Amino acid sequence: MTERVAIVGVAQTRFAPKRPDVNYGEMAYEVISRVLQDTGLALPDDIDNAISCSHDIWDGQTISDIGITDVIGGHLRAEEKMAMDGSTAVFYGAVGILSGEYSCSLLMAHTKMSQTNRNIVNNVAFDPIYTRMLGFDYTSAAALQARRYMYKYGITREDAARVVVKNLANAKRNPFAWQSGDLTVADVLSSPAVAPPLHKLDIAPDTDGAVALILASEERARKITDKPVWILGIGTCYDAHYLGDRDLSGVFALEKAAARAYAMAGIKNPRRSVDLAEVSDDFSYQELLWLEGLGFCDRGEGGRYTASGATALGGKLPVNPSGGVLSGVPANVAGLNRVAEAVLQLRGEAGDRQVRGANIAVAQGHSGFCGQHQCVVVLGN
Amino acid sequence: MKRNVAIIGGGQTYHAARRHDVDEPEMVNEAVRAALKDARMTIDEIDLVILGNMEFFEGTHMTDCWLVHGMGAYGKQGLKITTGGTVGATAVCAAAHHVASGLFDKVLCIGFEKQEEGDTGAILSGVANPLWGRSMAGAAVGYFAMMGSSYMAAWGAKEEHSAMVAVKARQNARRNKYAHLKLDITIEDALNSRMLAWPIRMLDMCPASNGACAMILADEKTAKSRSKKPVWIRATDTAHNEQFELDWRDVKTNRLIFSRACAGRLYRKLGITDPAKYFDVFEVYEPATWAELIWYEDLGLCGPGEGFRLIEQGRTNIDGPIPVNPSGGVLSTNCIGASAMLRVWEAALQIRGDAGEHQVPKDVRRALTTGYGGTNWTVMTALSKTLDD
Amino acid sequence: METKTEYKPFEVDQHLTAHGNYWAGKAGSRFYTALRDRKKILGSPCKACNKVFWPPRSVCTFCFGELKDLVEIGPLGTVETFTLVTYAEPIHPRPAPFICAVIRLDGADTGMAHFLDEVEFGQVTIGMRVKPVFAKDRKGNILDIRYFKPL
Amino acid sequence: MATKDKEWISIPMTVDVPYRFAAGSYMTKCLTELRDSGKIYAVECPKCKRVQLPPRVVCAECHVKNERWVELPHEGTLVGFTIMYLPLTDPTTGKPHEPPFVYGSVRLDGATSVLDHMVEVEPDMDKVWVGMRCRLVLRPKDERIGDLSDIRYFEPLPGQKKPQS
Repeated sequence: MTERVAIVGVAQTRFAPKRPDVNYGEMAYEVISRVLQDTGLALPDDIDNAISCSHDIWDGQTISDIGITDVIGGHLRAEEKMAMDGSTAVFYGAVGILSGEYSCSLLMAHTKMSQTNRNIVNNVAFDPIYTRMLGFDYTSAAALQARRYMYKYGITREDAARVVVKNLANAKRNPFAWQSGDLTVADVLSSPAVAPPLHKLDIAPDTDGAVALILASEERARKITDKPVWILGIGTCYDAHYLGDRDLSGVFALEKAAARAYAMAGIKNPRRSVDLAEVSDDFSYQELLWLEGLGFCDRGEGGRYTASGATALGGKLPVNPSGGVLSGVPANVAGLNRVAEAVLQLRGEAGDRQVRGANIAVAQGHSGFCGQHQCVVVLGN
Repeated sequence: MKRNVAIIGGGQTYHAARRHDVDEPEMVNEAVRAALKDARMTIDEIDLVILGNMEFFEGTHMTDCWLVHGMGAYGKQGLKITTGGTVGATAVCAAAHHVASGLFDKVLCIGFEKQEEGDTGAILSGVANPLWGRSMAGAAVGYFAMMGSSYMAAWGAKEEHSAMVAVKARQNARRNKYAHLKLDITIEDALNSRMLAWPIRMLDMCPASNGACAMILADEKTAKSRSKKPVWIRATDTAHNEQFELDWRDVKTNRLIFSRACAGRLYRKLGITDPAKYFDVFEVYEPATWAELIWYEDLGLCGPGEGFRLIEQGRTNIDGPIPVNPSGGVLSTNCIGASAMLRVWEAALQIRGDAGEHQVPKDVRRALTTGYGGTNWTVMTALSKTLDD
Repeated sequence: METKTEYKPFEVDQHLTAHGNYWAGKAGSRFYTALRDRKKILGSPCKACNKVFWPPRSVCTFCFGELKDLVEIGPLGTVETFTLVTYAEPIHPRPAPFICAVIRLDGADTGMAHFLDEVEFGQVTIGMRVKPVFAKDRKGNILDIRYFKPL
Repeated sequence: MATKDKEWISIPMTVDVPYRFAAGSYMTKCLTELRDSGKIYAVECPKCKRVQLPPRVVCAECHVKNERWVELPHEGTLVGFTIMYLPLTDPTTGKPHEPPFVYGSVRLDGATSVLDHMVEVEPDMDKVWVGMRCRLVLRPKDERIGDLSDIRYFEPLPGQKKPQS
C-alpha cells in the first residue's frame, strides 16, 4: 500500500453470556463512547463515516443498523452496514480511507446471541433448496469438518482439546473474557457430547458483546495517537458454499486470503515474521486448521505444533493470548475482537496477557459455516 | 476519491412479480453475465465482488455465501453490504471506493431481491423497533400516506398530482423492456385504483419485484483501454437518519433532513448551485408517488412546495427539460436490493445513449441518482460522460 | 431531586416468522422432478472441469461455465464424514439423536449432505458404502430421500 | 420427459426465529412506567433540548447522552393522519387491525417527537384534521403489558369542530 491506514483506538465490552440490562444500541454505545473518549475524538465532527457489522437475523430487526444509527453518529451522515464477520469491516473501512473519501472511520460490531437460538439462526444460512430442510446448523456442519480434518491428518480430539485448555487458561488473564479456567485435556474430552467429535467445551459459548475500533489515515493518525497500529496487509476470499463442494479438511479460502494479506504486507515467511496471532476459534479444532491455513505450520501439523507449546503465551508464536473466541466472544464480533486484541498487543496494552516484543500480528475472521469466507489482517506497530 | 472510477459495464434481469424459472443464484447469474458481456470481460478479470441484499427479505442468512457460484465469487475477495433500500447504491459506492483505493482495478457489484421467495410483509414490519411500534407497525403505506396528506395540506396539491407521477412512471416503464409494471394507464385509472391509505392508492405505490442488477467498476486506465463508453462516477454521498424521528413526511419541517443534507454535500463536492441545469437526467428512488414530488424539492430542482407544479407542467417527463425516472423508476420496478443500483445503472445507460426506447431525447452528459431506504436514508451518485463534464 | 427508582430489566418474547417459498430453478426443478417421479438422483457435469457436481447447478462454481446438462449419479455412495446430532431443535425434520453425513455418490465429484440411519453411530466409518432410502410419498424436496443406510 | 422439464419446483419453508428482546435501560423505565403507572416518559437532550419519545440513550443530533427524564401529558395535537384501508397485521400477535381506521401522528404537549397510533374517530375527512387536539386512552391497568398497544388509541378532546378552510 502506498498510503497507510492506522488503527488508532479500540474498545470492547466485558463479554457476558447475557446482557439483559441493555439493548443492542445501548451495548454498542458502551464501546463507541469509550473508544471516542480514549482517542479524544468527538462525534459528529471528528469521524467521517461509520461502519457497523451485524446481522438482521441475529438482531431480530430488519435493516438492524436502524437501531445503532443514533449511537454510531449516523444521523445525516455516512453510515454503512455489512453483514459478515467483523474482520471484514476492517477491510471495508481501510478501503474507504485509502480511497481518499474518508480520513477517520468508526467501526463497530455487536451481537446479542442470548436473545435468540443460534442453531435456528444458523440454519437459515444453509441454501434453502438442497440443505436447509435437513436441519443443519453451524455446529453440526463444524462437526463434519472436524471429523474430516481429523481423519485426513490423524488429528485427535486431544489435539483439539489442547486448544481449549490453552485458550481458557489465557482467558484468565483477560478481564474482558467471561469463560476461563484451569482445565485439563480430560475435562474437555469428558464434557458432554454435542455433535461428536465436538463436545461442549470445544464450542464457543453464546455471548453478548460489542467491539468498536477507529481507523485513520496516516496524517490523521499522527495527530490522534503516538501509538498507531498500522494495517500492513489485508485479504479476503470466498470458498464454495455447499458442504459437499468443499474439501472440509482444506483451507482453500484462508490460504488465498492469507496470501493476499501477506503479499500486501511484504511478508514472505509468516513463520519468521509474525509475532502473534489472534484467530477465530469458534470451535477448538478450527484453531489448528486456521494455523495451517495461515501458514504457521505445515498442513496436518496443527495438532503437533500446538502440542509443542509453540502457540502458548510465551511460546514461539502465541495464538489467542486473549483466550480467543472460546473464551466467549459473540458471532460476527469475533473477527473485530481478534483485530482489537492484536492492536492491544502491538500497543503493549494487553496487560497480563501481553506478548513480549510483539511487532507484527495476524488477526483472522471468517463468516459462513465451516469458514466459507475468510479475512486476514496483518498489523504492525 | 484518489483515483477516477468509471462504470464500464452493467446488466439487469427482466423484472417481474414471478420468476419461477430460476433460483436465486441463477437469477443473479443472469445479471452478472449480462454485465460481463456488456463490459466484454470474463469473470477471471474481476478482482472483487460486492453483494447488496437484505438477508431477511428472502429469509436467508448470509445470502452472499449461498450465491457464490451465481456471483462468480469463488476464490475471489468480496463482501456483503446490507443497508436496506439504499443497499444497491451503497454497493456501488463501496465498489467505487475499492477501485479508488488503488487496491483493485475491476470490481463487480451486485444488487438483487427475489421478493416472491420471502415474506416481504412480515419482514418489512420487522423494520419497526421490536419494543416500540412493531405491534403497531403502520407499514410503509401509512408513512407515505401521511406524507401525501401533509404535502396536500401544506401546498395545495391535489390527488391528481400524485396520479400524474403514477402515470408518468408506468408510461415510461412501457418503453423499458426490463421494467416490471408496464401499464398503459391514465390519470383516471390512477385516481380510481384501490385506496390503501388515504391519499395513497394502489397505483401510488411500488410493486414487489424479482430481479437483479450487476455493474462493473474500474479504474481510469482500465476504463479507457477496455470501454468505448465509460461512465464516470464523479461524486457520491450518504446520509442516514436517526431511528425514531422521521421528518420527511412533515413537508414544512425546518430541520435539516437527510435528503437535503445529502444533496447539499454532494453539490458542494461538485461545486454546483443549479442542479436542474447541471444534470441532464435524474433517476430517483421513489417508493411512492408523493416521494417523487418531494425529491424534486429536496434536490433543488424547484422551490419548496413547487414540486407538483413540475409534474403538472410536464417538466420532468422523458422529453421535458428535467427528465426524472425515464426508466419508470421504483414505482414500476422494485426489487429492493437492486432498486438503488438500478437507478445508477439506468442513469449510466442514459449517459451512454444506450437506454433504447426510454432514452431521453436531449443530450445527456451528467446524471444524478438517489437511493432511499431504512429510516429515511439516501445514497446519492453523480455521473458524467467524460471527466471534463 | 428525582428519586432514583431501580427497574427490573424489561424483556419481551417475540417471534419473527416468515413464510417463504423457494423456487428450485432450472437445474433444481429437473433434479427434483426426477427424484420425485423416478427416484433418480441427478448431478451437473462440467466439461471444462471434467467433474460432476451435486447439487445440480446452472453455473459451475469453479470455472463459471454455463451448465445445461444433467446426468444420473449414485444411487450408491461413500461416507466422507459424519456426526451425531445429539440435541433437539424445532428446525430438525427428525428426532434427535440422528446421524448427519456428507456422502459422495458414485459418479459425482462433490458430496451430498444428508442423514444416515439403520446403523449405530459407533458403527459408521468414513469410507462406508451406503444407499438411499426414498420416501414413499415424495413431494419434490430433499426429504424425498429419507436417509442413506449401509449396504 | 419434456413436459416434466417445464415444471418449476418450489419448496415452501417457514423461517420462525424466537427472540427475547431486552428493552435496555431507557425503554425499561418507559415501558415499566407505561404499564404500572400509565405515565409517558421521554428524555430531554441536555444540549438541544429536544424532548425525545421513545426515550433513548443518545441524542442523534448532538451525540450527547440523554440524562433528564420528562413526564409527558396525555394530551397532544394531531400533526398528520391517514385513513387506512388495509388490514394491518400486528406481527407480535398475528391479529389484524380491521380497516378502515384512522391512523395518525400525535405530538404530545411538550414533546419534540411524535407518536403514531390509531385515532378513534370516524374514518371521515370531515371528522379528522391536522391540528385536532386529542388525548391517549390507555387499557385498564390489569391489561397492560408494557407495549405501545397499552395505548388503545387517541381520542379527540370533546367540543372541537374542524376549522373551515
